[in-house]
Amino acid sequence: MRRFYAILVAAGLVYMLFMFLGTIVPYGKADVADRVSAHFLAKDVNSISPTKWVEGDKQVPHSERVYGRKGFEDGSANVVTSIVVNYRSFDTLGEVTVLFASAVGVGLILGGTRRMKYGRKPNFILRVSTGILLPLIILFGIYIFVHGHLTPGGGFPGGTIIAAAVLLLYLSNEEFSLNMIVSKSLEGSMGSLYVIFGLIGLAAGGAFLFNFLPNGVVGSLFSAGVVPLVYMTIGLKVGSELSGVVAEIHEEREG
Amino acid sequence: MISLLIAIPLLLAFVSVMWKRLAKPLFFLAAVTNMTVLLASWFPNSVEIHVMGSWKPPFGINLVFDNASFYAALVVNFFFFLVSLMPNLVESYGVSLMLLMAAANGFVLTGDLFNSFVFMEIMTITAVTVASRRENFYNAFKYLILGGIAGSIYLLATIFAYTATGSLNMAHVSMATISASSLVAITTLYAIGLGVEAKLFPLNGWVSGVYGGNDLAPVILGTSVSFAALYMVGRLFGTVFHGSGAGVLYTLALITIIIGEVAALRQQNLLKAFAYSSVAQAGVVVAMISKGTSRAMGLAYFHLTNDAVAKFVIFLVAGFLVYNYKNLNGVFKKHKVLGASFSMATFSLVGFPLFAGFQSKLRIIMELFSMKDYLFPAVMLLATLIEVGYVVRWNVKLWFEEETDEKADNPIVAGTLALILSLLLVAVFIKPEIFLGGAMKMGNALADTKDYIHGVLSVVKGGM
Amino acid sequence: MALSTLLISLLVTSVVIYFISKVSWRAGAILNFLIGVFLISYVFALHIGVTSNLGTLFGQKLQLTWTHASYYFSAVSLLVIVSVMLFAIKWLDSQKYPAAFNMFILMMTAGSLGVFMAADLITLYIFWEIAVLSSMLIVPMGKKESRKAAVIYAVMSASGTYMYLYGAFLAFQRYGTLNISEIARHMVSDPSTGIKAAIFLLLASAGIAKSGIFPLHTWLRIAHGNAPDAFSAVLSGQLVKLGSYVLMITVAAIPSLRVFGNIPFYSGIPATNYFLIALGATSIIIGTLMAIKQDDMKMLIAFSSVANGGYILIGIGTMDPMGFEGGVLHVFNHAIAAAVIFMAFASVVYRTHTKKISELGGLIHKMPITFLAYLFAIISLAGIPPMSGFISKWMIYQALVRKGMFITAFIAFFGSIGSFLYVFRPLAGVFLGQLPKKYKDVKEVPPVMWIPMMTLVVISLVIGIWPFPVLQPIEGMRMDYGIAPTMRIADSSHWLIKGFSGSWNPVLVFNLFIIGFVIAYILYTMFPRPKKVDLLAPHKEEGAPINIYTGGEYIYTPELYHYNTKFYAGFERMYEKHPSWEKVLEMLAKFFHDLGEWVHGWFFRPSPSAYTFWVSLTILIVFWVRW
Amino acid sequence: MSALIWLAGGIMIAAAIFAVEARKILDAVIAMSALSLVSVFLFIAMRAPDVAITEASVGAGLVTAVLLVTLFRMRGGDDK
Amino acid sequence: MVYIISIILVGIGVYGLMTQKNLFKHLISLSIIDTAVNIFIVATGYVNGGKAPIYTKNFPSFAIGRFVDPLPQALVLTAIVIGVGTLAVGASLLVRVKEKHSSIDVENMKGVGE
Repeated sequence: MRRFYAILVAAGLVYMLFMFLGTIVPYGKADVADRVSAHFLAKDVNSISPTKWVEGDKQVPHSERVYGRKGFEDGSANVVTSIVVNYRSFDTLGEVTVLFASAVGVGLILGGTRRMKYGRKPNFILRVSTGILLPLIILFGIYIFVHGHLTPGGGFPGGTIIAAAVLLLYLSNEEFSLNMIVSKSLEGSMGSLYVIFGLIGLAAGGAFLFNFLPNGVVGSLFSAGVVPLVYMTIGLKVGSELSGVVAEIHEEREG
Repeated sequence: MISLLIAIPLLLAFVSVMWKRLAKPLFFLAAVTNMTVLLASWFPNSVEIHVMGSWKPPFGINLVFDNASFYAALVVNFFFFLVSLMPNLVESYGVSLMLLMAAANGFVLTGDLFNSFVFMEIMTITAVTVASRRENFYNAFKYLILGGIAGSIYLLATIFAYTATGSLNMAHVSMATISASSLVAITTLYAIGLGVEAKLFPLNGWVSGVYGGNDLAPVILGTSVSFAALYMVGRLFGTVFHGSGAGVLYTLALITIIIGEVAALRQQNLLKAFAYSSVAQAGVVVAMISKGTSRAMGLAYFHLTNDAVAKFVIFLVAGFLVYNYKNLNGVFKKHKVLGASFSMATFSLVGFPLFAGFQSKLRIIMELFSMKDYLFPAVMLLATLIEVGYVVRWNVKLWFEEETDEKADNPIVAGTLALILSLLLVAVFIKPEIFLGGAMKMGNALADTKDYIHGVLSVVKGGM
Repeated sequence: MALSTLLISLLVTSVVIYFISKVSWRAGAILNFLIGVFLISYVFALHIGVTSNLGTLFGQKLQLTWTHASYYFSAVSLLVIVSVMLFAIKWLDSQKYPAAFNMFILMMTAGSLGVFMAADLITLYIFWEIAVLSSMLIVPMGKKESRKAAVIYAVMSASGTYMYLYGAFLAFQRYGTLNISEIARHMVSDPSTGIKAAIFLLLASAGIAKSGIFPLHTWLRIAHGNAPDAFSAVLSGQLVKLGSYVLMITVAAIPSLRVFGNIPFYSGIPATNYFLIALGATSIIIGTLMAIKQDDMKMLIAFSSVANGGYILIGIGTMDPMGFEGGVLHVFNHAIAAAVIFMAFASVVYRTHTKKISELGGLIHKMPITFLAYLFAIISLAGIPPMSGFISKWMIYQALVRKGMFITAFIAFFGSIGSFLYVFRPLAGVFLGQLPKKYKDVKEVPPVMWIPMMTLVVISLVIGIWPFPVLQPIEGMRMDYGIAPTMRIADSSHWLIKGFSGSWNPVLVFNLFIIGFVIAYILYTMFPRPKKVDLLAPHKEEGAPINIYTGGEYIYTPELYHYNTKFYAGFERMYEKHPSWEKVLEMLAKFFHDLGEWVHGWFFRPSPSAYTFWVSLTILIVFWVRW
Repeated sequence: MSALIWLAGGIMIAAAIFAVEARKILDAVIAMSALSLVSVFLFIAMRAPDVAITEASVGAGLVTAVLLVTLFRMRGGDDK
Repeated sequence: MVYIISIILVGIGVYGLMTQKNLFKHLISLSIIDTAVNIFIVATGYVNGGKAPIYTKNFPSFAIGRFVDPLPQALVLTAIVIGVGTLAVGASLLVRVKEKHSSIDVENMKGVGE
C-alpha cells in the first residue's frame, strides 16, 4: 500500500514537472543571446549598458577573436572557469564555505574518534602500487587545478583527486593517519586566503573579490588575473578538507 | 562595507579552524564587528548595492543593502551577538556558528537567486551541525533530508527563473515579463523550497525534533535563522514576484497556525511545545506577508521581531531547565529571574497587554480587518486561545507545582540576558516604535519593487 | 491625580509592593490595605465626567472616563477588594506565596478599575487582560487542583475575551472608532442587523465567560473552588462583576432596544437580548441545581455565583428601568454577600484546614462571629428582607412580571427557592450540628479577619434598610444610558422605591422585620433549651464508631453519619443523571488534545519518508489547486 | 547521438531503480556510482566538460568513497 | 529528452525517499535527486550543435550558437559540491545514528521517542 501511494505521488510529481517543462525552452534550443551568459562568453560585460540590457535591448556581443589575445576583462579561456572564479566568484566562496561547513560539521558530529581497523592486511601489491601512484595522482590533481582556467577542471576536481590519494593511503596502509593539524592549518589558511583575496580586491578595486591582477593573454598559463591563484587555494583547501572528511569518517570513536 | 558582514565571520571561521581554542573569542569578535558595521550604517533609506568583483548587475552578483535587508541583518546579527555572549552555550560550535552567521547574513543581503541558494545550503548544513548537538542525530538527519529536498526544489525554481528571464538577478527577474504559466511553476517551487526553512505546514516536520533536541539549536535557529528565512519569503514573494503565489502561502500559513498550536498543546516537552508555537507564529508571519501590502509586511516583521525576542528568552530558559533538571515542577522557585523572564516572554507570545506581543498581534488583527479579511483574525484568535491554554499550563507547572530537590547553579549571563530582553518586550509595549519603525521601513522596502529595481539596476558602479 | 496616572502608578506600585513584601509580606499587605483605603476615598471624591488620556495606540486615543457606571462598579469592587486586603493581613500567614499575592492583587485592582473607567473597547480590553492575568496567577497558589483550575480559568476567560476582541475590531472596521459611545451612536443608524447582532453577541461573550453565564460557566466551580480561600471572595465578589460590567456595556451602553428595535421577540425585547436572558435563565437553573449537589462549600457558592450572574443578566437584559436597576443593584448585593461568604469560609478553613462540609459541623460555638457574618450574608444572598439582597430580586421580579415573561419569572423564583436550599446546607453542615472532636480547640479568627466581614455585613444591612446611596448612582447610570430617563424609581425623600405595581418602603419593612424577630426571639426563650449530646462520643476513643445503627444502615464512618451527607438526597435524585455541560467542554478539550496527538503522529513524528510524502503531496495539491 | 542519450538515460533510470530497491546497501552504493558515471557521459554529450570532470571525480569518486567508508564503518550491520 | 530522463530520475529519487526504511537509502535517494537536478540544469543550457564553452585555437571567437550556455554549468559545479557537502554530513550523522540507536532502519531503531 505504501508503495502504491508512493508511486502515485511520485508519478504525480513527475507529471507536474513535466507540465512545468512547457514553460521553459525546449532541449537544445537555449538562446544564449537572451541570457547574461552571452556576455560572459564574449567577455564584454563591462562594455554593456545594464540598464538597456535589462529593459530588453539585448545588445549583440562582439565577435572578435578572443583566444590568444590580451586586454579582455577576464583572461581565462575556459568560460565556465571565468564564471565560477571571476564573474560569480562569490558563489564559489559560498561553495567553498559549504564544503568547509560540512567538514567542520563532520568533525563535530564524529568528534573524538580514533582509527578504525579493517581486521585484514592490505595486500602487498596495493601497498607498492600506491607508493608509485601516489605522487602521480597528486601531481595530476595539482595539474588540474592549475590549468583550471585553460582546460576543463579546476579547484574542486583537483582537490578531490588529492583527497582520493589520501584515501588510497588509508586503504593501503593500516598505520597511516592523516596529520590533522597540518590538514586543518592548510584548510584554514587557504580559506582565509580566499577571503583575503576578496578583501584585497575590496581595497584595490572597491569591490569584494575584485580581480586585482592583470589578465594577460587568453589561453596562456599565466593569465586570467587571480583566477589561477584562487583555483589553487581552492584546490589545496578542498584537497585538505576532503582528506580531513575522509579521515574523520574513516576513524572510529573510542570506547 | 556591507560585504564585511559576510567576509569577517567567514575569515574568522577559516582562521579559527587552525586554532580551535580561539573559536569562541573569534565568534564574539565576529559578532561585535558585524554589529558595529551595521550600527555604523544605520537605515540606509535607499537601495544601495555592493557589486561583487565589480561586475555590475545583472551580470555579477550583488549584495543589496536597503532598509529591509538592513533590518533583517540587524535582527539576525543581534541574536548571534547575544549567543556569542554565552560561551558555555557555544562550546565547540564556534566555527559552525560563525559560518551560520556568515550564511544568514549572505542569505539576507544577496540580490542573486542562485547565491541565495548557496547560502541557504550553508545555512542548512551548519544548522544540521548545530542541531546534532547533544546526540540529537536522528532529528538532525531528518532535518538534513528535508533541507536537501528543499534545496533541490529551490534550485529547480532558480533554474526555471533563469530560463524564463535569462538572468539570476532578483531585480531583473522581478522586472522581466514572465509568462503566467512559468510564473506559476517558479512560485510554486519557491514556496515549497522556502517552506522548509520558513516552517510552513507540512514542511515543518523537522522543527520539533531539532528545536527540542538540544539547547543551542532553538536559541539560534528559532530566532536568527528563521528570521532570515522569513525575510526571504517577503523578499521573493513581496518584491520579486509581486505577490503571485500568495494564495498558496496564505492557505498553507493558516493551516500552519492551527496545526502548530494544536501540536503544541499536547506537547509534554517544554522545548518542543514552544518549537511548535514558533511554527504557528511563522504561519502568522507568512500569512501576513502573503497579504502583500507594505503595511501588512511591516506588521508581519514587527510581529516576527517580537516573537524572535520572546522565543530567544523562552528557548534560553527552557534549554537551561530541560538540560539541568529531570523534573521541571516548580523549578522557577529556585530561579526567580529566569522564571520572571520566561513568564514575561510567554505572555508576550500570547499577546497579553504590557508586553510586546500585544502590540503586534492587535495591530495585525486590525490591519486584517481593514483589509476585510475576516477569516485570518478568527484563526489567529483561535490559535491564541489554544496558546493561552498551554502557556498558562506551563507557567503554572513551572512556578507552582511542588518542587524537587534538584538544584542547578543560576546561569548569570543567560539570566541577565533573558531579563533584559523580557524588559525590552515591556518597553516595546510602551513604545512600539523601538521595533515598529524599523519593521515598517522594512515592509515599505519589501513592497516597493520599483525602488528596488531602480536601486539595483541603475547604479553602474556600486559603492562599498 | 489623573485617572491614567492613577492606574499606571498602581501598576508600578504593585511591582514595588512585591519587593517590599519580599522583605516583610505583612508590611506589603498593610501597605496594600492602605492603598485600597486611599483608592476608596479617591473614588468617592471623583467627579462624574472626568476624562483622561492614557495614550495613543494604533492611532486610536485610549481614553478613560469617569461615569456613574464606573463610580458604582469601582466602589463595589473596591469595597470587596479592600475587605479582602484587610482580611489578608492575617490570613496570608497560611499561604505559601504572600509576596506574589500582594503584588497580583494590587495589579488586579488596577486592571479592574481600568476596565470600569475605559471609554473605548481597546482600553477595556487592555485592563481586562491585566485583571485576568494577575488574577490567573493568584489562582494556582491554592491547593493542588488549583493548578488545573488556573488553566481552565485562563482558557475560558480567554475564549470570551477573544470573541470580544473580534467583535471590537469588527465594530472598528465598520464604524471607524473604538469609543463605546461613538460605536453605540453608529450602531443605532446602521441598517445591517446581522453585523450588529454579531458585534453585540461577540462583545457580550466576554461578559458571558467572565460572569459565568451558561455555556462558559464551568470554570467558576473549579477556579472559585480551588483558588486560595480569601481570593475566592475576590473572584466571586469582584472579578465576576467585570463580566457583568461588560454585559451591561453591551446591552445598555449600546442601546440594544433601539439598535435591535427591528427584531422584537417578546414584549418589546429584541431577540438578541432575549437570547442573553435565556442564557441567564439557564444559568440560574444550572447554578441552583448544581449548587444544591455540592459537598465542597466553596464550589457550592461558586455555583451560586453562576445563578446570581444569571439574575444580573436577566435584570439588565430586559432593559426595563426596574429590571435594569434591579440587575445592577444585584451586582452590589451579590458582591458583598459572596465576598462575606467566601471570607467566612476562608476563616473556617484557616482554622480547620478543610473545606468539605461533611467533615465540619458545630462551629457556631467556636466561631460565632464568623457564623453571624455567614448568616447575614446568606440571608442577603437568598433575598430575604431586611438584607439588601431582597431589594434587587424584588426589582427584577417586578420587571419580569411587568414584561409578562412568566417562564423567566418562574425560573427566577425557582432559583430563589433553590438558593434557600443551598445556602442552608453549609450553614447547617458547618456551623450547626455536631462539632467533630478534632475541632474542639478551634478558636474564633482574629479581629483583622472578622472586621472586614462584619463591615461588609453591616453595609449590606444598612443598604437593605436605606438603599438610596446605592440606588442614586444606579439611577444616574440609567439616565446616562437613556433608559426611561424621565422615570424615577428611588425616591429617597419619601423613603420609597417606586415600582409599577406598588412601591416599597425598606425602612418600614425593616421595622416590621425587627418586630417579627423580637417576637420570635421571645418565643424561642420561652421554649425549653435543646441539650447538647455528643453522639459519637463513647466510641470515638476506640477509633471508628461501632454498633451505630440508624435508619436500617450501619454507619461505617463518622462522615456518613454526618447529617449533611446527602442533605437533599431526595431532591438530588430527581436530576441525578443530568447532562453535564462540563463534560461537553471536557470532551472539546480532549478533542483538541487528541487532534494534537493525531497531528503529531501524522506530520511530526514520522521518518524522513513520511516527510517526503507530505512535501510531495503538498506540491501536488498546490499544483492542482492553482490550475 | 540521440539514441545514445536514450541508452544512457535508460541505464541511469535502471541504475536508479536498482539503487533505490536494492536489498544490499553495497549494491545500492555501487549502482549509485554507476549512475553518476553514466551521467558524466550525459554531461559530455551536453558539452559540459567541466561538469563532467567534477561529477566524475566528486560525484562518482568521492561520494562513492564517502558512502563506502561510512558503510564499512557501520560494519554492514543493516547490510542485509 | 534529457529533461524527461532527469524528471524521471527525480521521481525515482522521491519514490525511494518515500518507500525505503533504511536511512542509508534516503541518503542515496537524495543523491539521485541531486544528480537528476544537475542534469536538468545543464540541459537548460544546451544548444544544438554548440561547443563546450572554452576558447581554443579552433574556436577563438564568440558567435551566437557556437557555444552552449556556460552559466548553468557553472551553477552545476557549485551544486555538485554542495551535494557532496550535504552527503558527507548526512553520512557522518548516519554513523552516529547507528551508534546511538543501534540500527539505521527506521523500524528497528531503538530509543527514538516522540
